[in-house]
Amino acid sequence: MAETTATEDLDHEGAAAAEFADQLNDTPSDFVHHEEHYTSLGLSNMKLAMWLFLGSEVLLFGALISTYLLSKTRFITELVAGNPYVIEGISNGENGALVNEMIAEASVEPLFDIPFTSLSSFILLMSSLSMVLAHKSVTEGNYKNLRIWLSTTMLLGATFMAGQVYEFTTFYREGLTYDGSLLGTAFYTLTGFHGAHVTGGLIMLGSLIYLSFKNKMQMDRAETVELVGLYWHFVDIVWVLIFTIVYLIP
Amino acid sequence: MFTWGPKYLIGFSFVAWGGALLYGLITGGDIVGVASFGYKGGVGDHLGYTLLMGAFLITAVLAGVLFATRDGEAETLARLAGTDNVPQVTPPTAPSYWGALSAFGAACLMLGVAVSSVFLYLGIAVLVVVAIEWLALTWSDRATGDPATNRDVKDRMLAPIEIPMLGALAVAAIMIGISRIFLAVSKTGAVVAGGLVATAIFGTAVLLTQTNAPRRFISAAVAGLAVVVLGGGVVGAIVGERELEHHEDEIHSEDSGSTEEGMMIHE
Amino acid sequence: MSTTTPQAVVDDHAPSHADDHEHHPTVITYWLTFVALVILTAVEVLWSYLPLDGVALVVPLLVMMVVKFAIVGGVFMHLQTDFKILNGYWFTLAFGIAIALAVAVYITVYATFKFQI
Amino acid sequence: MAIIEQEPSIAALPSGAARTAAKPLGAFSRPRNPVGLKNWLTTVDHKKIGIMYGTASLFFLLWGGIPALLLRLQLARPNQGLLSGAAYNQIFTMHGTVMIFLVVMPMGAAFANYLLPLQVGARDVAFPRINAFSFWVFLAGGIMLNTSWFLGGGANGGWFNYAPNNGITYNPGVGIDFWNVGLLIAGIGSLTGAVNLITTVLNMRAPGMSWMRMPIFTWMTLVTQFLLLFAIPVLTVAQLLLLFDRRFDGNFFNVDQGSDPLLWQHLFWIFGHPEVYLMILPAFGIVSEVIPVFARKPIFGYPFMVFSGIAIGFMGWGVWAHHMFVSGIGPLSVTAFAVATMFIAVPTGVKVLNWLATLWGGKLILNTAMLFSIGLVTQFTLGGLSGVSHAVASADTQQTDTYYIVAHFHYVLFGGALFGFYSGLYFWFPKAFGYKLNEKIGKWNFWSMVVGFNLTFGPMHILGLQGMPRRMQTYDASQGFNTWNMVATIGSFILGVATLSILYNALVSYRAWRRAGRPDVGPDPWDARSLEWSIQSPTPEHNFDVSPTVTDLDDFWHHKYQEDDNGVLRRIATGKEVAQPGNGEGVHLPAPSYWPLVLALSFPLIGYGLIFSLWLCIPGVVLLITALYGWSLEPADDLDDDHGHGDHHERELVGANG
Repeated sequence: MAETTATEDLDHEGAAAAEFADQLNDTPSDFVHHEEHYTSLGLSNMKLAMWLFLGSEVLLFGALISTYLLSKTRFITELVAGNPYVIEGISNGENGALVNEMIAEASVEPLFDIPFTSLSSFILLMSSLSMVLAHKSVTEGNYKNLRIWLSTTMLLGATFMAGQVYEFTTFYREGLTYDGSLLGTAFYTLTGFHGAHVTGGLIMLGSLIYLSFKNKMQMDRAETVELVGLYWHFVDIVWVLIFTIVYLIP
Repeated sequence: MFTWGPKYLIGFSFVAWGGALLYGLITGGDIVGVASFGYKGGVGDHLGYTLLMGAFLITAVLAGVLFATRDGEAETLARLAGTDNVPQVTPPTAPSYWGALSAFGAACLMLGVAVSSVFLYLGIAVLVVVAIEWLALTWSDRATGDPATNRDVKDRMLAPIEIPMLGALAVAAIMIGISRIFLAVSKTGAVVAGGLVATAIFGTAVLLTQTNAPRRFISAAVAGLAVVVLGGGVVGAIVGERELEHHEDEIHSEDSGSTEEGMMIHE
Repeated sequence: MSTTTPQAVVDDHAPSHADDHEHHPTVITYWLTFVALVILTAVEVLWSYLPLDGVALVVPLLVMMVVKFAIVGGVFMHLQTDFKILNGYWFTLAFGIAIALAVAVYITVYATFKFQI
Repeated sequence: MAIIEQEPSIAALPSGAARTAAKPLGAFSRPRNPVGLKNWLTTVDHKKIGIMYGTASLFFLLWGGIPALLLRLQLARPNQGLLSGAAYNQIFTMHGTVMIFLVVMPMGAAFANYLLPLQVGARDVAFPRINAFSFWVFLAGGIMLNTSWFLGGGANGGWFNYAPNNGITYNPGVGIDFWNVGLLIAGIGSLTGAVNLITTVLNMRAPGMSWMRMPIFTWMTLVTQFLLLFAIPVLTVAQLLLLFDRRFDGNFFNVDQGSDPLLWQHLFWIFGHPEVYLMILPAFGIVSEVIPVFARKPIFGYPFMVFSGIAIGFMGWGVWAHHMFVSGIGPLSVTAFAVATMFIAVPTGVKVLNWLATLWGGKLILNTAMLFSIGLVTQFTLGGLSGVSHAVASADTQQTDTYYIVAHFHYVLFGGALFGFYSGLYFWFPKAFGYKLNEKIGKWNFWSMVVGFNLTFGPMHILGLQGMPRRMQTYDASQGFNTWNMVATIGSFILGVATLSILYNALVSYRAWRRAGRPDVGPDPWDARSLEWSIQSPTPEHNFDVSPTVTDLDDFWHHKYQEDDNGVLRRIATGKEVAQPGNGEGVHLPAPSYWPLVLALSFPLIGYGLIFSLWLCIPGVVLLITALYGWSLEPADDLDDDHGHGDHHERELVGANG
């Protein structure tokens, strides 16, 4: 580990060389803002910016979720309205049950595997817990635990994504294609967007793990961990919404 | 006499030459043809033969050039410079896996040409990675006289590419591995498997943070998890997906469109 | 790297704002929060299996969803504790405005589609 | 931590190769060019970025103005065949798109970038590299959007490209894709810019600069950036849905699959209406800075100005459906949105009244900047009035898709936003470049613009009420549109020449200044009020020698004027006397960087990939990821730079325990 050499050798002859090496190694930037600057609000610029970014993400996911809901409604309305079978049923006066059955069959709900998706939700919640514990560890200077919890978060996140891959595969095999119906398009776009965000978070986590193994993610950079954590919890929050709105509410 | 550059290249050229001969023979060439570069007789599959023979020629020529110019020979350099002392040769500063990996890549490439294109692409990818990494390593080894600095120089250049690629590879491996397991087992089995995986990950983490486990133990735990996930994935992929379409067809025939899963939810 | 104002140089070793990490919840709080979230999710799932329809089904689910949302935001994302530090309410404000806007705007869109005729 | 000052000693390196170690990294060190092209490409200085935004925006003004003149030529006389219908559609679409996204928005960003840090007393924006990235990605998106002219034709569905007309069925060409992807990319720039500027205003204010001491321009820009922050994602979603529809066979706007294309209109206008305000609010801010200076009075009703701006920001989110009154959204929705739209006229009216009250009884100095500001107040009010007439849904039903609408939005966007920006250009030009623009040409510029503008767009009110539809390639002589169309065309050419004359003015003024031996215009040429005038012109690279401590609204002005014992306001100092000398030493400025440019370049690559071949996306994504990581792992400074203070070396102490 280059960094350990650099810091331990300070009293040896190679002090200046180590210092130089360390300078090369040094990676402060806006990405890892660890200076305590004077700011008007007394808050860190990075954290404020992260919250603003998350605010804008709220509007993004809001639009996607409402698009999904609208598409679902439209899909069912269209399906019922354009179906001679249903119209016949209505004219025969036995519409209620039949129409409901039609909707239930054509909708996306029959595909849902609620036990499995619940498990996915638990996994994502677990990863949120380990993320927050990682942040706790780094503020306490416990770098061993930091690595463990970061890795755990990443592994759990990847497991969640594996669940997503599994779910998409089964849905696709069972006939819900992306281009086949409005519902398919809306469903895959919404969950796919969430998945893309999780993947982005995973790569950030991977970088944190790498940096922490290089001893570059330390107490003074706790905020970087916190920022990635904020993003990660936000992705979790979005899943909380999607899970209830898309999966549980018919 | 032989420094390690020509040594490697000569070895490579022999393997490539042998591979080309073998490949040409397997794919239907005759002995005279493959030995005479197709001067007389067939060489089998042209593309693969040309690739391998090209690799042989290039590496052979390079080896020749390096040997002729006595590249990297300290004594020769000293003689040329007219000094009495042989300058100190910097030994490699860290173990390098790139040689082994490049051999692996070359093997994959040959296997790929002969057997399946998956291996071909894998081989190309490995060789590209090796080429970049090895080049950077060799370059950085000469950047300054200080090994630690050199390592940092290399890290700084390659870390922007290495970190995301490694991360993406790790995530992809886990994602593909675990999802293969899910797809291979039954519907309930997927829930159980997922629960087990998550519990294993989280439980291991809790245990590791609670006990003062030595580093070796942690490494072993992580390696164990990795083996389980990847091994499970490979097994899952071999077993194949459980039959998903089957249910649908079955239901379709008896009841207009409702799936078994739908019924399961309502039960 | 942002700019260093002269004040900042002076204050470099005496940060001008409270060290917000000190106020963050304890590990036990995090675990309890997690347990609460798990229980809520479990109740949600069970509720969705109950033979209910309409408001009785949807409203409790939505309420639980909002509660989960608030818990994750408040505890895991430190909004609850950050709110108390100097000007920390800005985080909540930035996020809150966004949520309010999103909810208002998209519900209006939905309503516009509903009352089309 | 002083160890940083130690030179790496030669003995320290085992090989004794200390000198070769000094710059071993080639492209991976941070660039250090004080002047020249490379400096402009790698700069992170908010002032340079602001100037580049302005230049790009003026270029696009030219670029978007040519189509406008072509349109007017085509419509000058009935039954002309100058442009085919297909070309006409592309030209008006691209005119609108370029003017809105690549002229007015970046012009606002130009002023915001240049002025915000100066007005709040900061050294730079909160994230200088992100700032540079915002500009480059905007430019990349803008250029990519316009390459559609050479790669298969521009978009042709109007600047809003309604569904399902924008779908692959009705629009199989690549024009819409370019529009879509180009704006998605430019949107990334707007979003990052918004995060950056909001953080700057919230967090980087000089000591004492409390909320109610911030200049109005800062306030308006803050509101604008919040609008951007929340509106851009909505457009992003709409465009992504369209992208998925067009490129990956999605069904979001596919009527065959039961979807409702009205969704596009909703999403587009949820973005589009805040967009309207985020185009005009920076101009409002500029005018609110210019008028007090040249009326020699403080702004009337400062808090009302601030709160009406905030009110506009919020209410702008509740009126989007007034763009959709005839789309069949139903009477209830129409009523609700009509009422909301009438209400939003109130805060705007408050602003107009405040400007008038500021002018009232002032010792007016009618120079070019002031004239343009007064121009905004009058022209925008006219546009606002026609806007109120749209709020009346029944009237709007008649006006929709006629030239009346065209007249309205040109009055608010050209007569409003662009007049405001011109005012700002004349006003802040000496601050940025160290010399004033020629007043005489300036006045010509103004009056010819007013005449040309009203000749062009005034008649459109009449044409619209006569029933001439928008977006029609031509009309028949018997329809009675002949006279006013000819007038409008003549006006448009006057307007075109007038608009460009600012460039001529800059050239003439620069030559005169150079010939006179580059005289110093002084820090405060207008006897102005806000902080940016308390530093030398042109602005020194480090902005402020020391961060100013602010005690008042218009703090700088209060250093120049104070009440004497009798309560009479007297000048106690000139601007030059109280201004900072501009000799800041040991100021640590952020080093330039290659990565913003590299990162920005990866986006068009991905964009072209999405349009033509997904294979192109692979190098694009690789470049993107490399740039992102190169960015975050980049050292804070160049190694040879004078660090001044060991501001990032506390880490070593901590690192030793880890």
